Parts: sequence; C-alpha cells; structure tokens
Amino acid sequence: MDQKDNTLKVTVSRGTSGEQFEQEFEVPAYENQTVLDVVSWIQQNSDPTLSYRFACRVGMCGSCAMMVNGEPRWTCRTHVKKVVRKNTLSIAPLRNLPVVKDLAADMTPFFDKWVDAEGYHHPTRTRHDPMQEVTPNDEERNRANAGIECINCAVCYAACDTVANNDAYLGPAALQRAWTLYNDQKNENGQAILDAVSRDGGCHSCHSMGSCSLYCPNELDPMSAIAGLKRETAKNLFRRRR
Amino acid sequence: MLEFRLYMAQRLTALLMAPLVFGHIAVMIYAVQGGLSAAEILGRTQGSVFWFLFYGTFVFAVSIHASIGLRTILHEWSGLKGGLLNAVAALICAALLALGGRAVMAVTLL
Amino acid sequence: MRPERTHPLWLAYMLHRWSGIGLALFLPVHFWMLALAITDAAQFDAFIAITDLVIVKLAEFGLVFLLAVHMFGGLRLMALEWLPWSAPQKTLAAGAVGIAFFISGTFFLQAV
Amino acid sequence: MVSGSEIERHDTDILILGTGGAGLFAALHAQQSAPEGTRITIAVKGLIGKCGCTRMVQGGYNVALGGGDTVERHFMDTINGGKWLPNQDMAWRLCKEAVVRIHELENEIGCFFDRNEDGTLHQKAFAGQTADRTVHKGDLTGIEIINRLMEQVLARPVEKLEEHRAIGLIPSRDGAAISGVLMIDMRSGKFRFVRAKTVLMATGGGPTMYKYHTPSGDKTMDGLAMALRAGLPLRDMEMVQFHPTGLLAGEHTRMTGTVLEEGLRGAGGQLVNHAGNRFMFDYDDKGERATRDVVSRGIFAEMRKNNDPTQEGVFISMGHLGPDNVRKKFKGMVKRCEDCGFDLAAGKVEVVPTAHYFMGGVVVDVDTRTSLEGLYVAGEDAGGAHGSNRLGGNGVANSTVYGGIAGDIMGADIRNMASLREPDETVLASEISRAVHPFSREPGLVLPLRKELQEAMWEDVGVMRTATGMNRGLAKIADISDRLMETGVSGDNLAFNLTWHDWLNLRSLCDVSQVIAQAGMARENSRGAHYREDFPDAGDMADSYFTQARQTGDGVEVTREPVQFTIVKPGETILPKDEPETLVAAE
Ligand SMILES: Cc1cc2nc3c(=O)[nH]c(=O)nc-3n(C[C@H](O)[C@H](O)[C@H](O)COP(=O)(O)OP(=O)(O)OC[C@H]3O[C@@H](n4cnc5c(N)ncnc54)[C@H](O)[C@@H]3O)c2cc1C
Ligand code: HEM
Ligand code: SF4
Ligand code: F3S
Ligand code: FES
Repeated sequence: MDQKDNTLKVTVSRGTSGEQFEQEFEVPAYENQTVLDVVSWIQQNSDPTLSYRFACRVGMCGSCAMMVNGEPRWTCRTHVKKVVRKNTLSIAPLRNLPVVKDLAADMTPFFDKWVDAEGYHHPTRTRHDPMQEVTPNDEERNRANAGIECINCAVCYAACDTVANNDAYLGPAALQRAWTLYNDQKNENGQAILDAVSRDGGCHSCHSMGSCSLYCPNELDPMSAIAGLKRETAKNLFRRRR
Repeated sequence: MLEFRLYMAQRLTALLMAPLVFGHIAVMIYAVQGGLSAAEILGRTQGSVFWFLFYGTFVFAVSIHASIGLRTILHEWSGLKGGLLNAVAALICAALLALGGRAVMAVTLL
Repeated sequence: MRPERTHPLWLAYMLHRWSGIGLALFLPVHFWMLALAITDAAQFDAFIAITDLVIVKLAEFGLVFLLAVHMFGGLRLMALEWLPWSAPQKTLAAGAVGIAFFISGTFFLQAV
Repeated sequence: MVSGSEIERHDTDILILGTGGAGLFAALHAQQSAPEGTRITIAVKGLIGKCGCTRMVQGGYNVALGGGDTVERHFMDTINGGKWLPNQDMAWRLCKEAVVRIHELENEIGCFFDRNEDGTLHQKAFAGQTADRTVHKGDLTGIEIINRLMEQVLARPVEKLEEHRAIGLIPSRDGAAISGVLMIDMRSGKFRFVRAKTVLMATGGGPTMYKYHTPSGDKTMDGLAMALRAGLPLRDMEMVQFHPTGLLAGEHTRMTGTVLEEGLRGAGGQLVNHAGNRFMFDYDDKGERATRDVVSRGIFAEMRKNNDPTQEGVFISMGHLGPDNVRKKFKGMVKRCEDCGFDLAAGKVEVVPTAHYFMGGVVVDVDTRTSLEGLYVAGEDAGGAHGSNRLGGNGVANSTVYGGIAGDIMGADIRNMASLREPDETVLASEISRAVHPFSREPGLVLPLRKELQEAMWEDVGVMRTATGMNRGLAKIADISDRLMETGVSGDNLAFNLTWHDWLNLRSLCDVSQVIAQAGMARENSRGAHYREDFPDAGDMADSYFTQARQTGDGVEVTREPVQFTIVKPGETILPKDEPETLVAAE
C-alpha cells in the first residue's frame, strides 16, 4: 500500500438545518475501522467541534445512524471497507429529520410518530396476574416476532421517499411497531391501532417502495408489516359495515 | 380518515378498470388490424348500451382513480395541501368526468 | 441519482408513478379526440390518418405500454398489500413489466 | 466565566437522572404513586432509552419463578456470588421484588420474553446459579426491556429533557437536603438548573476508565463523581467486574472492548493463547466454563506471559463446533463480528478481559434513600446489592427493581415535602466554574489523556492488583488529573460540543478512578472481582468488611465497615435442609 491508500478523504456535512456546508478531512485508514471510528477520529484529533451521536457502539441502541455516501446506515457497525469508494467517504446527518448540529439529527419527530401510531403496549393484565401463556411459534406470534427487534435507529425512516415528501407520514418504523403490537395476543385494543394507522399520514400513505426493508440494518421488513396493516384496515372496513 | 377513504376508492376503481382495460386493449388490437376510421369506430359503438356502460364505467372509474393519484403526487412533490389540494383534485376529477363523459356520449349515444 | 433509490422495488414505484402521470396527461387528449369523432368526423379522420406515421405509432406504443405497465404495477401492488405476502416481490415487479411488454409488443406488431 | 444570569432555571417536583432500567421504571412508578398534578421530569445525557447499559443487556434477567426455584435460593446464590459482602436486606429485596417486576414487564409494559413450547416462560441458568432462573429474549433482552419501557414513558405526560447532562447535585442553603441538579443542555451548551423536591440519580456507574470496557459510551461515572462531591458515602468502590471476553480489534476502534457473549464459552468455545494452546484448565477445573472473574484472571495471566507485542490478547475459537452450527446458534454475535471483519463461526477472534460492571456505588437503604434528604439512588449507581461480584442477570433485575421502588418512594415522600428548596448558590457557582474551567486553558487534545488513564487503570488497578501497582496507579491518576486541568477546550461554540463533554467525562473518570484505587488499597484480601496478588486469601467470611469512601476536604477517606449478616451468617443457609445444592442439570 502506498501512502495515499493509507488515508481516507472524508467529506463531512457541518452546521444545522438550513445552514449546512461541507468540509473535507483526511483521516488515517486502519484495518478494523468503522464509519463511527472515522467520525470519532475527526472529532478527537482534527476538529474538536464536530458533533455526532452514538452510545452502545455495537448496533443495539440505534443512535449512530447517518447518511454514508448518500445511504442511511448504522455507523458503528458499518465497516469502512464496505462503503469506501476510491478512498473517499461522504458523511451526512440522517435524512428526513431536522439537524441538531453537524451529524446529529433531531429524532423527536420520529418518536412522536412512534407514539402517534399507538406504538406502545396496551395492557390486559396487571403485575398481580399470572403471565399469559403464549405458544412460541404459532402464526400470529411469528408475525409479531418479525418486527420486534427494531432498535429504532430511523435508518428506514431516512431511506423512505414518502417520509421525505409527506410530513404527516408516520414512517416505516412506527407502522411496523403498530403491526407488531396488533399481532401481539397480549395487547388489547387492536381497534385503536387500526384507527391510528388509518388517519391521514398512516399506513395508506406508503407506496411500498421498499427502501425501508432494503436498508434496515437488522434485516427487518417494515414494508411487509405496513402491507399487513393495509390488509387489516381494509378487511376491517368491510367487517364493520356488516 | 380521508386518505384511507381515498386509498380504498383508488384501489376499488383500479380493480374495476382492470378488466375494462383488458377489454379495451383487445378491441384495439382487433381494430387496428383493419385500420382505424371514425366510421368504423362509430359503427361499432353507436347506439350500443353495452359500450355506453363499458366506457361510461371506465370514465367514471378513471376520473376518480386518476384524480386521487394526482392528488397524492401533487401533495408529495409540490407540497400542496389542505383545502387547496382537495379543490384541485376535485377539479381534475370534474374535468376528467366532463371530457370523458362527452367522449362517451359522442361515441355511443348518437 | 441518489443511491438509496436505485433498487428494483423503488424503480417499480417510480415506473408506476410516471406511467400514472403519463396516462393522466394522455387521457384528456384521448377523450378530446373521441369527442371530435362526432362533432367533426372529417377532422377526426385526418387526425387518424397520421397514425400511419412511425412517430405516432411509437407514441401509441408508448401509451399502451404505459397502460399495461401501470395496470400490472397496480395489480402487483394490490396483491402485495392485500394478499398475504410471501413471494419475493421483486419477481412480481419484474414479471409485471415483462408481461406489459409482451402485450404492448403484440399490439405494436399488429399495428405495423 | 459564565455568570449566574446565564443559567436557565426550571422547577419540577420529581426529577430523574438517566433512562436506563432504573430511570424509566422510576418515572412510571412515580407517575402511579405521586399525587395528581405532580410534575415529573426525566433528564438524560443521551436520548430517552437509547443510551445506558440496560439496553445492552444480552443474557437476561434473574428471577425465581417456581419450578423448584425459590426467592431464598436466588438470594443464597446472590450472597454466595457476592462472597458474603452484599447488604443482605438489599439482596433479599432484589430477589423478592424481581418476581413482581418481571410480571410487570410482561403484563403491563408489554415485554415479550422467550417461551417454552408449552407457552410458559423459558428460563436458563447463568454461571454461578443453582437454578434455571434467567428470563430472556434471545440474546437481546435489553433491547426488548428498554424499548418497551421507553414507549411507555414517551407516551406519558412526563417532562423530557434529552441530551441534558447532570453535572452537579446542588444542596439546599442549609445543606440538609437536596435543592436540585445543575445540568448542561448539551444541544445548546447552556446551563440549566432544575429544582426538585426529590431527585433520583440513576446514571448507571460504568467503569469506562479501563482500556477495555463494555458499557455504553455515555457512561462515565458522572453520578458517582457528583455524589462524591456532594459528600455522600460510597461503598465497595474497589469492585470492578471484568467480563472475560471483550473483542480486541485495535486501539483506533470503538468496537474494542465490546462484549462477546458469555454463552460462547458455555456452548464449548475454547480459549487459546498466542502459541495456539488451550490454557484455562491450567487455572481452573471447569476450564472455559469457570466464572467470569476466574476466566478473566486466567486470560490476564496468559497475556502477561506472552511477550509478542503484536499479539495482546488471547483467542476464542468456535470452529470445532461446526461453523454452520455456530452461525445458527449465535446469529447475532457472528453477524456482529462479521460486520467488524472477523469470522467467529470458523476462525478465531482475539479477546481480552473487559471492564463490564461496577458493583460499588452510593450507600442507600432498601428504599433507595441516601443520607441527603430528597436524593435517591438506584441501579448501577447504588452500591450494596451485589457485594464483591454481580451474578449475570442480577444487574438488570437490580436496576428495574430498585428504579421502581425509587419511583414509589419518591411519589410517597413528596407528599410530606411542602415546597422546593432554595439552592446553595455558592455550590451552584462552584459547580459551574468547574464545568467552564477548560475554557480558560489553551485548547488541547483530551483523548490521549483518557487513553493514559485507561492504560494506567488496566495495568495497575485492573484484573490483578498489588499495593505497589495501585500506588503507582494513584500517582499516575493524580498526574493525569493535573494535566487534564491544564488541557483546555475551545469555548467558541458550546452547542453539542462533544469535546467539552469528553473533558467532563474524563474529569469524572479521574475522580472515581482515584477512589477505586484507594478502596483497592484498603481491601487487603481477595474477594470476587477484587484480586490482590499480595493478599490472595479471601479472609475470614465472618469478619467480612466492606469499604466505604467519602470525600473529606480535598482528599478521599476510605474506611472499613463490618458487613451485617442480617439474614444469614457465613456457613449457613436459609434453604431447607434437604434442598439439593443445585437444580441445574450437569452438562
Ligand atoms: C454489554 C452489557 C451486557 C450486559 N448484560 C447483562 C445481562 O445479561 N444481565 C444483567 O442483569 N445485566 C447485564 N448488564 C448490566 C446491566 O446492563 C446494568 O446492570 C443495568 O442495566 C444498569 O441499569 P441502570 O439503569 O442503573 O443504568 P443504565 O441503563 O446504564 O442507564 C444509565 C443512564 O444514565 C444516563 N446518564 C449517565 N450519566 C448521566 C449524566 N451525567 N446526566 C444525565 N444522565 C446520565 C445514561 O445516559 C443512561 O441513560 C450488561 C451490561 C453491559 C454493558
Ligand atoms: C387499469 C388499471 C389500473 C390499475 C390496476 C391502477 C392501479 C393503481 C394503483 C394501485 C395506484 C396506487 C399507487 C400507489 O399508491 O403508489 C395507482 C396510482 C395511480 N394511477 Fe392507476 N391504475 C390503473 C389505471 C390508471 C389509469 C388509466 C390512470 C390514468 C388516467 C391512472 C393514473 C394513476 C395515477 C396518476 C396514480 C398515482 C401514482 C402514485 O401515487 O404514485 N391509473 N394506480
Ligand atoms: S425497522 Fe430497522 S431500520 Fe427501521 S428503525 Fe427499526 S431497526 Fe432501524
Ligand atoms: S420505504 Fe417508505 S413508502 Fe413504504 S415500503 Fe417503506 S415505508
Ligand atoms: S452506537 Fe448504538 S447502534 Fe450504533
């Protein structure tokens, strides 16, 4: 490797929403290096004012997602090797969210929508009741399990053009959560969920473009979850008429 | 809820149109074999209740279907929203109905 | 083009959208032409005559293609949304385009 | 200098610091128990539920739910595991209340834990347990617990101060109680002083002052450093738990230190040294399946023997179990290693012991109250429940159990607290000047100092300790600490200024590191996680003492306090006579 191969040319988006600009950095390349390491190197060695967010550094907390060469990714688990092109990288804050500063996006809208989609458990029992017995592999449970490991990283949210173009759209993660709960035998009030996702900006705004499922780092499939909601809401319409 | 209703309307009209489109394409393929002329078309269709219903249904469905589709696109790509968006969509629907209705009348009723 | 958009399902979505727009633009023209059929049969025939031009043939091909693409795209979507999914949707998308091509191709060959 | 007028002031009734298992549970319980109209505020260094270690819990949650297992057995395991140092009342309440908490998690919060085929809860046995007790959701238990808790809190009318870093516990004017907490609103860089009638500190400790460590990046012992400054007694501060298998991927990556799951060894994973030989049987009959502390020491000793500078750690090798089998059984781990460029399924991955959990913490009673009125501490910040060693699975049980208790107690106590307390403005001012100190110095790099501290702690106050080593460590800590005070940060733009926070993080770490080393000096025996090469004996169990550290003037004073055997004495058990020693089927 010659000297040039040992450095990465990294373009980083700086500033806050509305006042963004790009800045270039040279970062030494290492054998085991993630995109988060590149960003950290810049802040720790080159420009101490660079802002970004991370916590767990192992793909569990979902706070480190950024746009890497235009694609949304969890940076702590993205090896540079996988994304680097001709020794260059471009890094920007997660798309479709306001920017707090530099690479740190404001995730508030994402979580507000999570709650708007009724994305929280509606209990049927209390702590004083025995736990519900649930057959682990029946069909309904498998549907609930399919999306349960979402880490709310908002990668799917950033990948989706419908989110980009429609402010009200709840987005793939929130809807997938709603679908998971809808299929959870322990959750009461499926109707509340169907109502929530039938409002404007709900599941019917999705165009099944599938970027969410393509980019989800945990290989979840929000697109199919949303399709499930569309099916259930449509069925429910006829059911209620009767 | 509005969007959900529009969604259902768009899907239902699409389902309605699908067989009509098939029929139409079949007719077209048959028709072009002999070369088109006004007389030919009119000869086949005029005075036919079947063709009136066939194309009438299509026009009705397509006006609803396309205006809903364009409403979505206008909202997503131009940011139009609220009453204005709905008004524009209704206008498109009305225009399509008018134009299409006139055409169906012309082709089938005289 | 942004890289996050260039995958089969996204392309299917775009194709569906643009074919819908194309159809929506064509439809009024088409209606207007039909209406002419009674108000001014001579003008209509003159109009129809130019359908012999290659360029118009191509346009027609395009329109039928749009209709076919859009229809099959739409049916694919509805299948995906309402029928319990399982089949890889990419195949469906590709299949839709393929069949569309087949039908419009038939039409085109018949026409020339 | 920032003047007082630049502080935003803000009032609430119940203030909670941190959103791990302890913080989130406290918020929910406080809401249930406090009188109508009580303002509840939750402030956190990161985003709600997306920081801290509870989310990183892999293996699971210990709770005795019958099938032969009893709260008594869980308790005895906890006491034995903690080598008789735990506060027995706390350990008892932990084991007992865990039963309620797990039902709450499943039934009210909506967690779904793995089931047996017949639909009942699946439980497994972690090392050091005598029953199949650990409830889990695959090997991502923490994500399930925290996501569900987070949703509940997000959906409730609790005031949320995200990316607010607590930097000082501010007492009332008379010093008798707490007045509130000074924070930095990290997004703007402004100071915010939040007054509250009750404050729960649940910032989760986190021994990240070691070269290799597992906890989340936001955890830097801020809570314990604040408690120390507030004059609160801290116990068991020498007790740092090391996990034997942390990933070793080089110095320049944040992946280094992250944990490779315990189950790998349980399933038959082998540890081999740089020469390619298995070595754990040289140290313990159970080989790789020995407890965390034993394996950590085995690896550490092996590392010391090796003088090839290119190879620091040892290797974990799974290939002999069949790569496909490994891939299937440890899907998450294999993928994680693969993303980082390692082949866990077929190849071997370099590992080192890594600092994992901090048993020490603030002295509290079984109701989470501290010696400062209005201040409560729960979770990893609180000391006592685990003694010298925390059983795998007792960590998240501890934080959720005591977080909930703290919420209940605060909700009740607040009824007797008529009004907010005026702060001691001099403490407030001095905490602010502490925080702005780096702006008065020439900007420099903070990272090299942190690395030096981590190296020093790893070498001298780490897996194996001696008086000489710890004295050397103390000198290094003092030196690093001094140099930190001369290392500045540019104060031009304080919004989301991570470098400023790196500085503050290191400040907390230095302060607590010193206490760890001093407490380590004070314990002249080897118990659980604390191993003295110069005092390898465990000492007489009946004379067990725990260390208690407290800031006095400029220094820290460590005393030894006798353990009160309030429930069971060493050599005895509370299990019925004919109970078998273990219910876990031998492998
Ligand atoms: C990788 C890993 C695996 C683990 N696996 C298990 C397991 O299988 N079973 C088990 O029982 N235990 C396990 N543990 C231990 C367990 O995670 C902890 O015992 C427990 O989660 C601690 O909970 P907590 O609420 O006290 O702290 P945490 O969950 O760590 O939360 C601390 C919170 O305080 C916030 N905070 C920190 N400083 C400040 C500040 N200055 N101002 C404001 N907020 C602040 C943090 O951002 C965070 O939100 C594991 C730990 C790790 C690291
Ligand atoms: C004949 C069968 C047809 C079927 C099965 C069909 C189906 C569909 C479906 C399912 C959608 C929703 C797409 C989405 O939400 O992403 C749609 C959208 C649309 N359709 Fe059709 N359609 C048909 C005919 C037509 C015709 C004839 C026109 C035009 C005149 C048309 C115009 C549109 C437009 C403009 C959209 C909006 C596209 C978008 O939202 O991206 N459609 N169609
Ligand atoms: S669905 Fe996948 S991409 Fe979307 S938030 Fe969840 S884990 Fe992230
Ligand atoms: S990318 Fe967006 S449009 Fe639907 S399928 Fe996924 S949410
Ligand atoms: S830092 Fe937690 S997912 Fe990347």
